[in-house]
Amino acid sequence: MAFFCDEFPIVERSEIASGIFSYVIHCPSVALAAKAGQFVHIRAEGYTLRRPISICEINREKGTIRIVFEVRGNGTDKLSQLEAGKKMDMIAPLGNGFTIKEIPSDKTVIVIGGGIGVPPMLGTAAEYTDNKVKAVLGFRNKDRVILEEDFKRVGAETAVCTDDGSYGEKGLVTFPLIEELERGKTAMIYACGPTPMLKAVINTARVYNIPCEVSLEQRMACGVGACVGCACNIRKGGRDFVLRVCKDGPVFKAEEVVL
Amino acid sequence: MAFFCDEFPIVERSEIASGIFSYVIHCPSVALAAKAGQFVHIRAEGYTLRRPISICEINREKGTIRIVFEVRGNGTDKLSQLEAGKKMDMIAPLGNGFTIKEIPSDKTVIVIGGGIGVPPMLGTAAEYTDNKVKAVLGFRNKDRVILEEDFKRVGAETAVCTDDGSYGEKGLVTFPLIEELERGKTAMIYACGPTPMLKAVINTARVYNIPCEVSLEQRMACGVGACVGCACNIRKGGRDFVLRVCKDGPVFKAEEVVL
Amino acid sequence: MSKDLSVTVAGVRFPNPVIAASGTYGFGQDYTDLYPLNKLGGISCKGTTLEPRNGNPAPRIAETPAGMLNSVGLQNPGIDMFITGYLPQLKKDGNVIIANIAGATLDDYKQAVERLDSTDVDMIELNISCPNVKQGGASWGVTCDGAAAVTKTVRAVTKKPLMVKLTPNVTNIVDIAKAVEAEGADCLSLINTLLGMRIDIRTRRPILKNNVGGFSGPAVFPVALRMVWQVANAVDIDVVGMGGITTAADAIEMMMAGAKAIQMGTAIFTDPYSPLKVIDGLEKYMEENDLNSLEEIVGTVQPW
Amino acid sequence: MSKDLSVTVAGVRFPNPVIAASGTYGFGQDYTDLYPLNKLGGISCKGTTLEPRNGNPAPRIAETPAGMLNSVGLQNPGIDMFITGYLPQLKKDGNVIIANIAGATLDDYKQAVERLDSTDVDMIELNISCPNVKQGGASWGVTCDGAAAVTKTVRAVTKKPLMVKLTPNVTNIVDIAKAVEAEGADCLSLINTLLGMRIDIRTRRPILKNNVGGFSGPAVFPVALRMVWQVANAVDIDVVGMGGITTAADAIEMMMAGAKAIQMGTAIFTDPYSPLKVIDGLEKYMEENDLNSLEEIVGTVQPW
Repeated sequence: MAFFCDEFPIVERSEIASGIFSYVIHCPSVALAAKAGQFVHIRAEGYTLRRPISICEINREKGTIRIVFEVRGNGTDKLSQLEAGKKMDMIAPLGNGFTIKEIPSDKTVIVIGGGIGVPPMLGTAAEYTDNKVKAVLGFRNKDRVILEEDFKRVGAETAVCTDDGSYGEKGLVTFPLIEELERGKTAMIYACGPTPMLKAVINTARVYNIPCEVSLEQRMACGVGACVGCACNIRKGGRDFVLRVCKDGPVFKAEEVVL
Repeated sequence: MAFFCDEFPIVERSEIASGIFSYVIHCPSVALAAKAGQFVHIRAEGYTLRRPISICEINREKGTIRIVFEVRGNGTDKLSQLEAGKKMDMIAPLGNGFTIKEIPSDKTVIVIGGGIGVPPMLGTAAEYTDNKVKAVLGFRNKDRVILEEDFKRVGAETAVCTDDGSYGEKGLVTFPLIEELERGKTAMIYACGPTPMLKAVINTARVYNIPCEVSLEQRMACGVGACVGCACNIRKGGRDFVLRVCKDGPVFKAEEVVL
Repeated sequence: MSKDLSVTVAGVRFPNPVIAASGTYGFGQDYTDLYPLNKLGGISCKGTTLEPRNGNPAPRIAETPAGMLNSVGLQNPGIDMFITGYLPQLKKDGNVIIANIAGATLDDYKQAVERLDSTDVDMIELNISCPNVKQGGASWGVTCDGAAAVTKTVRAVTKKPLMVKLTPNVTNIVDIAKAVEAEGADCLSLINTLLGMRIDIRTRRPILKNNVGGFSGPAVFPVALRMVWQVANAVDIDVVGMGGITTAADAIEMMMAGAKAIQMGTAIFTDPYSPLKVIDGLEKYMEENDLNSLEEIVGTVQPW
Repeated sequence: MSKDLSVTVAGVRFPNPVIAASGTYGFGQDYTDLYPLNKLGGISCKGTTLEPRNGNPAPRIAETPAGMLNSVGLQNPGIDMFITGYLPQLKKDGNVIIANIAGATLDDYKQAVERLDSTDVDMIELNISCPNVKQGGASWGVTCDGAAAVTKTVRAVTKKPLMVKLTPNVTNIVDIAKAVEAEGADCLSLINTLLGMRIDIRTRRPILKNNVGGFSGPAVFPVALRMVWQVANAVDIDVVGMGGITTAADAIEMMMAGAKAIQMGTAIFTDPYSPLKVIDGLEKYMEENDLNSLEEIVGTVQPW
């Protein structure tokens, strides 16, 4: 669970959709320690607060990680201007990550991503081999679709939905999710995305009684648990807790999350 | 007396001494309007206040100006990182500039610069042709000597002094100044440099009764006269005035300056 | 300009809500090489006193992270010179012309405002909070009694729309605002500068010759926004917001917090065109959000 | 480390003058992957109350130019858990351990401090100025009477070195400082956060669920420096300076203004190594200026 804070060289930068950037960063120590679902906390020059960005892929042999983020404001805009060869100042890896399980050979897991919640699901999908993963990815429209080929590359059977039907299925990720759950082969659900999507996934998982983990987002300061800024409400054993998204999460058991 | 505010392309950048940078900027409108002794007010990304930098040379044919500045803090450091091809955000030209006079053919003018006060004297020297200019340049030591060849290029007979004698004459600029004044051929003195040097020059000019103009420095905000931040004390006709270095100056008549 | 950006503050119509803040735009002559004064909704002129003043010794300027300090200290040519030397040109060149008046004594304020009352100045802003002059107003602005006394004195001698500028260097700005409102102020402007300091560690001297100075710039924006929100919710008169506004988004935040118009100052030093960029940004925002008037967003922030 | 960077505050020796500020360093466990706690001169622990508290709802964090807002609101495990669950490890890992105590009532403060008095905590910092909790201290810290009452109450029940943390959100911080000194505080720390706000113009809602929050970071440094200078010149007890300190130069400015030690907070979020960089910078400064003790520069700024 160790983390590092350093400047790591950028190996590759590309804009994979308008305003959405993919970076590959050479950081062997981080890659070795990282788990799917963890995040990195990046310093943007001129800004007080770092930007938490989930890890998209981990390549331990090459000693690299990949992150994918959307430009949402001046800070992420600044980050997106960093070119290959420059360095990225990161605290990483942070948070707990998804629980990867041994599952029976006839079972599968479902990874669900919505919008910019899609990237961390790629690394999660990659943890399972032998076509054990069904991926359901939701986007606003065709222009926002990212990483579909990457999910196929890691062996995930991938369904894409868009809100407006301009690509893949029209509608919410819950439709393909339910379709898949009805087949009765699902051992586990993993999800990351906007709150309404998470709520729908959590409810669906409850109905089908399938273990589910979700990754939460919250405005964050330190990223390491010190400032207690990124609070979330968690209910365990009938008791309410205020926990830290950065250190106690960002991944929580679906049944414990109070959204 | 018009000024402009725009981003102008950098044609050339070089470090002419350790931490001292020379930039040539393509800005025809500014070059056309500019006079020796005026300054430009440059925005440094991430900083609230612009940095006032005196104009070193003006090339109206090429539509360029040259500036030379020393890195003194984070803001000038940021400026010095701007590479050729990038743009410089300037308000320019600002201030009044030196008074260039018609002088008899047997007379000369003396330009005196100290340290980072040397650059504006180059443009001033260049206003006089036919070997009419004697330049006296003072620096801390050999490593800080700048622009000596440039003064010779524009036809100035150039004497260099260093505080420690590591280059040129050892000692203050007032020694060569007095030497030259003793020859009785001086029509005008121009000076820019640290306050102790200016005081010495002003006193010397008074003793020899030679017209003298000096360029002042002060911490500045707007640069155009609006904020009245860069005050200096001026005595005219027995009355005291608080004037603005940026708009009423930076050049003042030596006899009116209260340092 | 397809949209009407005008707002009305204390009965005075501003063609757009962007006003140059007092002390940052002189008397409106210094930026005319870049654009005409009438691009701005209004100008609050350099703080003016009954008699001319030379201000504080230099250095008067220091930089801070995302901000700056100034200790100019009310250098100004005096009210008579303002009226005869500057006001005619201002009226010709600009839109709403606001005189900013400071004083040491109640009588100073009274006399200066009396002289303005018969001019065609559009509005009077009372500076009761200049941090840089011992008796230049700060002592009035930090207590309810002091702020009320100046307002009352001035109210008695003018029918001009009266804007009182509040200092943020107080425990409870709402109380001061209410005291000023009760004495007949037509509107409030806030915040004046915070009080700050910087030290030159090489010389072990304060950078400012006045030791301390008024702190402004983007850095102070969150304090300004909070105070405007508090005050706008507590008074019935109009509020003009200022303090670190740099972008159209900042201006919109400030208006949503309750400001009917905004003043810009330090941002102009960084980018002289910033007021025009804010005006353009506001117009774009109106188009995108299908607004007929910017007043539709004033005070619309919904607290949790 | 050839230089001795130690300073003594209220009789307590700090191996170096850099203290992690309350609320930014938890209970000292969160940064140990990067460097051991004992690199810091001390740590002021997360604000602790008599009973555990859940704090305010999220979002609790917003960014501002060169700064940030927080509205954590004293989420903490309570004094008993602090004493049994955290203090032993803190004492083992760290140098000077400072408990930061907040409360709603005088009795809350009294009971919490009583329980601390018999522990081996090195120092107690009284938070009488948390801006985020209605009765979490701010109401005490903004008046001389309130600040004096808390100090007096706590002083009566402990012999531990007592540091009182002052809020900047007051008209006259010097009066508050003197009132606290008169009731037996051993030293003062300042400034706590200013009170700020940000609005999400898309949703027209405050970014913080608490609407307003504590404003910190480099932006506030000039206000902090000014107040430390004013207070240090007005009291006889030691002063610990904080508010936006990011670099060794900032720390030196703060010490020259009168601070015997400094606290760092927001800078740690931007760069977790910043406290170590400040310590290294201070040592380098001592070498370059041939100082035997950093106390040689404390309060040395010479006003104009």
